[in-house]
Amino acid sequence: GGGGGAGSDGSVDLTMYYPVAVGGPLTDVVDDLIASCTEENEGISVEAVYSGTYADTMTKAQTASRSNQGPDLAVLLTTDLYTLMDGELIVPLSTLDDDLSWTEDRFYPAYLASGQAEDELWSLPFQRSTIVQYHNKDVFEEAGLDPEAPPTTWDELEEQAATIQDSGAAEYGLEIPSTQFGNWMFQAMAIQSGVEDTAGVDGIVDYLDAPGSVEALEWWRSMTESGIMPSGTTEWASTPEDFLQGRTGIMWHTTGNLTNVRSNADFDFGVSILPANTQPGSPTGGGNLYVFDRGDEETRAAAYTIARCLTEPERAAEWSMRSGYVATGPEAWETDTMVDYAEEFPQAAVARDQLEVAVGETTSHENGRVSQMINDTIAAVLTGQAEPEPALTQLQSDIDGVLAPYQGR
Amino acid sequence: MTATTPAARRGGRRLGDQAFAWALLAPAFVVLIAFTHYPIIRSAWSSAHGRNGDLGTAQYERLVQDPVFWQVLRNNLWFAVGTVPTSMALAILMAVWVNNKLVGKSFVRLAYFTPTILPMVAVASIWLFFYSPGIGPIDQVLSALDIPTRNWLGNPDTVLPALMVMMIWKQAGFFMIFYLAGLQNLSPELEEASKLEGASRWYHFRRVTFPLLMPTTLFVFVVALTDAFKIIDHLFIMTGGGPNNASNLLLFYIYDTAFSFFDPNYAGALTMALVVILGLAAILQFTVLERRVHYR
Amino acid sequence: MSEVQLSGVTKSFPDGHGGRTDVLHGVDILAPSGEFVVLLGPSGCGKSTSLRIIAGLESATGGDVLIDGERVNDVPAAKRSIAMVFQNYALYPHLSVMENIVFGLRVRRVGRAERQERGLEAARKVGLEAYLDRKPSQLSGGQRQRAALARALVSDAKVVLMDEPLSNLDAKLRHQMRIELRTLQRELGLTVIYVTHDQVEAMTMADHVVVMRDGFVAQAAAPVDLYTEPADTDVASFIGSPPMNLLPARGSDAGLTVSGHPRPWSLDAPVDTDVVVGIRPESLALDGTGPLEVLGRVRTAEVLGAETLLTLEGPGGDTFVARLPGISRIGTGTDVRLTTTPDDLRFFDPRTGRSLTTPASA
Amino acid sequence: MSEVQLSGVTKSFPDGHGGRTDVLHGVDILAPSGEFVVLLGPSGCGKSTSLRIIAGLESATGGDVLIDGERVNDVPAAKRSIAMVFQNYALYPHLSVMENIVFGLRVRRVGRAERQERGLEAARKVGLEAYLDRKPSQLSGGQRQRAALARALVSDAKVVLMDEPLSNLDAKLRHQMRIELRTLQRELGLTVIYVTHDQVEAMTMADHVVVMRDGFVAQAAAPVDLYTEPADTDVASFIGSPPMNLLPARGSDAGLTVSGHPRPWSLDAPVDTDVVVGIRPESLALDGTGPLEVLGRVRTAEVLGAETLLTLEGPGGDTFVARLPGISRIGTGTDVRLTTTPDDLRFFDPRTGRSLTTPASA
Amino acid sequence: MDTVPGRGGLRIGRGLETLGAWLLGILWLLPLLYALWASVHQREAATTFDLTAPLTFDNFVSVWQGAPFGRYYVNTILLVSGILVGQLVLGVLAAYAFARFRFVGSNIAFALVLVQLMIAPDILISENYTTMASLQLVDTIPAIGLPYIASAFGIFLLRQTFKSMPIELDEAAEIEGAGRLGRLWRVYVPLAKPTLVAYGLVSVSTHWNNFLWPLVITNSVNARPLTVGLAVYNGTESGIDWTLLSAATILVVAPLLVAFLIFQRQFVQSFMRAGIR
Ligand SMILES: Nc1ncnc2c1ncn2[C@@H]1O[C@H](COP(=O)(O)OP(=O)(O)OP(=O)(O)O)[C@@H](O)[C@H]1O
Ligand SMILES: Nc1ncnc2c1ncn2[C@@H]1O[C@H](COP(=O)(O)OP(=O)(O)OP(=O)(O)O)[C@@H](O)[C@H]1O
Ligand SMILES: O=P(O)(O)OC[C@@H](O)CO
Ligand SMILES: [Mg+2]
Ligand SMILES: [Mg+2]
Repeated sequence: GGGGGAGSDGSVDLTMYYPVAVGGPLTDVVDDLIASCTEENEGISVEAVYSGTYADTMTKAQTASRSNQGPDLAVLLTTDLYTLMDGELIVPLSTLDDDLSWTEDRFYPAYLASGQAEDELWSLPFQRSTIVQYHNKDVFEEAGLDPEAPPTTWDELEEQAATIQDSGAAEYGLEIPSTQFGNWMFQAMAIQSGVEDTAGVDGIVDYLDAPGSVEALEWWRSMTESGIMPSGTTEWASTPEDFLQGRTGIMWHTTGNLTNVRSNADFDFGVSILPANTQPGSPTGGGNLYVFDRGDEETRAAAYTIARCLTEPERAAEWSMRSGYVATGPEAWETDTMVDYAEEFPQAAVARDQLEVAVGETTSHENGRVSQMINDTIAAVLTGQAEPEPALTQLQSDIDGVLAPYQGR
Repeated sequence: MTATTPAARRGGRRLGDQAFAWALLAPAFVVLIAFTHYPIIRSAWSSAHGRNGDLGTAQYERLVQDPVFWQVLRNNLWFAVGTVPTSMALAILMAVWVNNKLVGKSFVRLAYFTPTILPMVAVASIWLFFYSPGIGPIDQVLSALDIPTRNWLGNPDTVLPALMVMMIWKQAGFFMIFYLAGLQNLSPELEEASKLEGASRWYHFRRVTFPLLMPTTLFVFVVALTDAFKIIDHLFIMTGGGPNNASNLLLFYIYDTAFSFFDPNYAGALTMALVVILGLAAILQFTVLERRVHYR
Repeated sequence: MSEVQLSGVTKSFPDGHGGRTDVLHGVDILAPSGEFVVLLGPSGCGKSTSLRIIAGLESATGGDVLIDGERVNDVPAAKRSIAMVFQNYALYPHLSVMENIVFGLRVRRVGRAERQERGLEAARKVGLEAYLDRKPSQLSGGQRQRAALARALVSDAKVVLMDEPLSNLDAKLRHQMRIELRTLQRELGLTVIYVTHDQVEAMTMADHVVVMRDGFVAQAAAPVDLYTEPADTDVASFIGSPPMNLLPARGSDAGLTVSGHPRPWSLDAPVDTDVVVGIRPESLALDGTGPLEVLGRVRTAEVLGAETLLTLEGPGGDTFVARLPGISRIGTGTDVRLTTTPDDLRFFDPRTGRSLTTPASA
Repeated sequence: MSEVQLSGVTKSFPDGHGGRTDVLHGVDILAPSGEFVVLLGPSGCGKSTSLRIIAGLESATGGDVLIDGERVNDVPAAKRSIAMVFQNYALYPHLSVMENIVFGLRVRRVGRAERQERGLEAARKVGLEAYLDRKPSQLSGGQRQRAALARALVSDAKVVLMDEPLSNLDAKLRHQMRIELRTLQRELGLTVIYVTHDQVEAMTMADHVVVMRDGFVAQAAAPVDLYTEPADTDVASFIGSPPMNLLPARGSDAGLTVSGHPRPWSLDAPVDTDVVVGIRPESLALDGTGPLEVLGRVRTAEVLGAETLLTLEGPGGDTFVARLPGISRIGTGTDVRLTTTPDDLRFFDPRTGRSLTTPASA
Repeated sequence: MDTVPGRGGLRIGRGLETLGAWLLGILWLLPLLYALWASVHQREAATTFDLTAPLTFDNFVSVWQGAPFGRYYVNTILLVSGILVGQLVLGVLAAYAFARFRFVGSNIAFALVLVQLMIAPDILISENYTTMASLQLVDTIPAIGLPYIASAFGIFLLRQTFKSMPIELDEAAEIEGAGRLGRLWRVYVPLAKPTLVAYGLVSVSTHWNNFLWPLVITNSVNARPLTVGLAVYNGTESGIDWTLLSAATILVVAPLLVAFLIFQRQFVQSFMRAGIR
């Protein structure tokens, strides 16, 4: 295992780790994509290793790398960029390719941006998402709402959610998950409230105590208190099921869930961009392909080749359709199959359209700890243990403490 | 008390027994050292290093000031208090039940044991569903009975008890197996003698069965206590330690620190804290309990 | 009142191969209230099983168990208020001797002071007062047996079952215990059913002796009657130590010819009929005053102290035993002439083994 | 050759309170090769402990254990090649009777066929051939004991230790087993050390009897000598069933005045000296031909069949027992006159209890 | 079959107990029952408990096709049997030392064993990965099993069991000439059968279901166990499909359920003390 290295015959064996973040057997799809790439690139073979969730994959990659058995290539969260850099696990792509201009054509700038740091590009967008708003058209109809006019502002959202609930069409008007990726949801609300620089600057997060952030959290809490959302925290993993069961009329979730919802909803559903407070917006999300700092130059080159191959428009389109993730660039959307798909299933294009107003996902040093801290604060507020303003102020200062060693690096 | 070993019996004079005992232990110790002791020493070593690689007590100073550490410690103590006695009591009850003549004994035995068989990764998801507000069976039953439902795992007040229930479910049948095996060591004549004395089954249990099961109880107690600090698989799926650390446990925190926060030094310090806590508990258990255990 | 009765009790155990082994084939035992009944019989004949059925530890496969005339087959052991000394003691290994003894008193919530007192008294009766704090594993075999005995003595039960309670005690202690038990039984009016292999115990303690064999009752009688009038050759050869000699004989006009003896005994015997003659070893005397002559060659002479046992071979090749008082130093190979009297003879049917003199019993 | 010897062996057990209990206080036992030695003594006197020390299951606290003259204190039990019948059987509950019996043969890798054959033979000797497939839990008490016995018989060991191996067997079977064991022992030249409470066993089987008391050896002698010449009053009152009567007496010019008897015995007794007179119960005769007179009032009469035991109260208030042949129907309260002869009397020092006639032994 | 007296006499009490035992049993079985239910229903019916909902086996089909379960079964069986054999051998030997011999350092040695009871190997994956890497064992079945084959749990359990065994049986065997290992093999091990079976079932269940370490230390289908296949259906980031998860769970645990049913009778053996009084 752990391949990596040029064989005597000039062939290169690579190991690639990937998570499956959406339910079901996506491993086959990955295997197919890999197979077609190795076919195209003779002399390279790839062992594609399914490695659990994003978190499992990160653990595995770290652990294995420490023993020099790590992957040559891995799909990992974009938010782990600084963590991987700080651990000196990855290489900037400029060391492998003098001319990276092709990436600007192939990928949407919002996605590309989350691979960039310290004036370098470190990863290629692969399974990318934004948060979108799903709504149950049957429920809308039952509640006397226009199923084709989902909310576009916070006020509308609250109003419609309340209508849904009062009419009894669904138990809850809205669900926004607050565990696991609650920080991601929170970032969306902050963006919508006009907070700047939520993506973090040079791996430093400092937007949390901004007035817009406080407003966002207050708004979120008010919805759990008014009962249009479940009280307390809402589980990331069971939110889609609630939506599919018709328990909630609207949910915010990753577009990565689109295929799941599509194949399991027994009602008509719509997908729309997230509503605006002062402005619309969503963070991007999902994982990129990273080339690891191991093996010889040839190996890294081969890893880069495969990474590049996997992001080619045809494959990106294929992956998008099979998984529900957003195809990562305009070229992919222009492929025939994708065009057909978007026509037949227009919901798929929403996330892409939202990219216009999308911001990179918060990416910080010590990403694991920082996002955990944010999640804890959200949970504390939503469960009534703390007030938004002091909690966020405290949070920001705690995070400042954690990130102090990285300041001004 | 009466646990004189043959070696003790002969005054331990046989030098051969010493070497022999160590030879028996050797294979196990090779593995233990390689995969437990040595790694622990390594993590102790790394706990003695600060962020920048300096040797020192920085990590332990951090630990003392870390409110999350104290919270997970508190959680864990409550978790142990809430799960250990209950699952042990249930285990004995189950063992006594399925050891008796009981209609459908094998079926009931299987039922009690299923939690042990079911993989934690799957079972946690099923319990997640059981607890999920509204659609979960627990809430369905409660609302059918007009009892207010709640967001079991989303509420800091209920999340830990909810996980304790699941833990008890998971552990009781597991311990039952060992009690069942322990019951086989008891002579049925003792129960007969008690019957003739007119002792109720409860009395016999209290005065005879339970004291004679003490070796098993000591074992189960030690295991249950360490498990209360050790089993965290369900947290990954059910709560992630949330909301706001309300269900976070020490080992999960260690895991997070090591593998989500990639902070091995601090994880090492936390690990040492765990070793010390459980070590103290074990010493206490052995000094207090082992003396009272009647082995033969 | 506490009369115990087994009536037509049968018992079978699963034999482990799906079948069943019959162990009792219809056992009738009557232990009248306040009497001392001894169960006697070869190893494996069903004595312990019978006791266990009376105690309620084992269920009868068939038949009735009656206590004071009431059928108690379905009454649990705990409700029968019967005390028992188990053949293998069944002491609680984790309890001290004292705690073992007073276990039942604690069950019945007898106060601590009374418990101590009664426990101590019972321990004193069996000579264990110096061992009260010991655990069973720290006792000798006989001490364990005595602890088990004390546990039964201390109880209030009116029916006490004892399964070889003295088998591991020395003769002296056993003698004391016999007297102790008998006295206690009389004083308290206990009904005791007592299994023993010691015939001295059986003879000296019993009001009634029940002899079992292969899962049924061979004879039930008062001890002396049992000794003097065994119901059949099996009982005859089981009772007495050494037991009755059984010699083949044939009646003729001349009298009874016993085991190839040259001179027939002049007795009124039915002509041309085979008969088995029973002679107790102590009925054979070396001094020669009895009218009937028995000849033999000494095979072994065992000096027991108070008496000597001669094993002899008769003219017909049959072996028989004579029990002579005192220490007799007759050498092996010596031919001796013994005599006996007609009154000491018992006659049995050689086919059925049944006694020709006593009315069939049990 | 397989001589076993304990020499000055002491043993103490931890008493559970941090102290130690002394159980053996310097025991000397010699079992010459090929001889049958019986250990006799009251319950708890240290017989089993001595056996266990010989076997190597218990270590001697002090003293030497010698086998064929070699000190084996530090040789593990498994290497001593000794067979043992445990007082509590110690059968393997998970093995069948057959497997239990041949356990040692398997350990010593004896082939299957031979194992079967020898196992079967041993089982036959103890009458268990019908129970070979049973587990111990399915056996009666006596059957378990026989299984334990068979396990020892089947071994090749030249030294066999038996701890009350026949205590749970009926008289008849016990008699057979006695003969069987003795024959086997002679045939194979085994050294047997045998613990028993049955004096008949002791007297009939032993080449030597070792009487123990309270952790030391009180007397070691051939059986008859032990019976006729007990070394002290303790042994005298332990041997014999019932044991020797011990009556206080005082010499004067007129002779010996025994226990308040009006008429002193005309014996050559030292004047003004107290002495204890020992009279075996069977030395008292009711027919009145002996020269010395013993008077008593009957307290109890126990009819044993072959004999009757009278418990009497003498004029001085002392109780003594007379053993009369046959069934004697003397009523309680009757005054009787018994006689004995000077040869049957034994004399002991009232202070030390030592015999005044035999040289002090062991 | 005879009923032992008293079992009939206390009919009501017994009846209540039986009822209690069954109720508890059903309660305990609920998660499995739910998994059975969900595995044979469509996704909508899985959470509503409509008894008329149509049954389907599609879940099993799609699960089976979703991962190379055949290979995973083979791997898992190799893994758990290897671990079990290792644990039993090492555990029995070590427990014998602790239970029956007094030796210098026994208390310290025992404490060192107990340390493993406290520190889950999961916490040490990083270090253990390094060790496996240096042993060139990454991505092999032995690598999954090795850290577990010296089980403090097993050693402790067997120590307790051996310690409670009647010493007389050990002595009898010693007299018969059985050496120290001979006695272990012929007396202790057979008498510990109920415990060994119990331990076996627990060990097999545990390692059959272990997830994290196997996931980390293996990369290829050739070495991975069933739970890794199962985990694909547990993708918590997009919500759980309980029907597929349940079907996968049933596939994974079915052999364990069968094994339990086969072996559960072994807990009850003839009475340990029958041969002693
Ligand atoms: N483990 C022990 N701890 C303390 N005392 C013991 C222990 N084992 C035996 N003893 C004591 O040692 C004495 C001798 O015991 P032993 O078993 O040798 O007696 P014994 O002569 O065989 O008696 P019995 O005829 O009753 O079997 C007894 O008083 C007994 O209580
Ligand atoms: N559980 C059992 N299964 C099968 N047979 C049994 C069982 N218990 C006893 N037996 C058999 O029943 C018969 C009677 O046993 P029991 O214990 O009543 O004999 P006993 O008369 O007490 O003999 P002993 O004098 O040897 O103790 C024996 O042959 C025995 O083998
Ligand atoms: O579930 P995904 O793949 O859309 O990813 C979400 C993450 O980016 C949240 O941090
Ligand atoms: Mg019996
Ligand atoms: Mg003894």
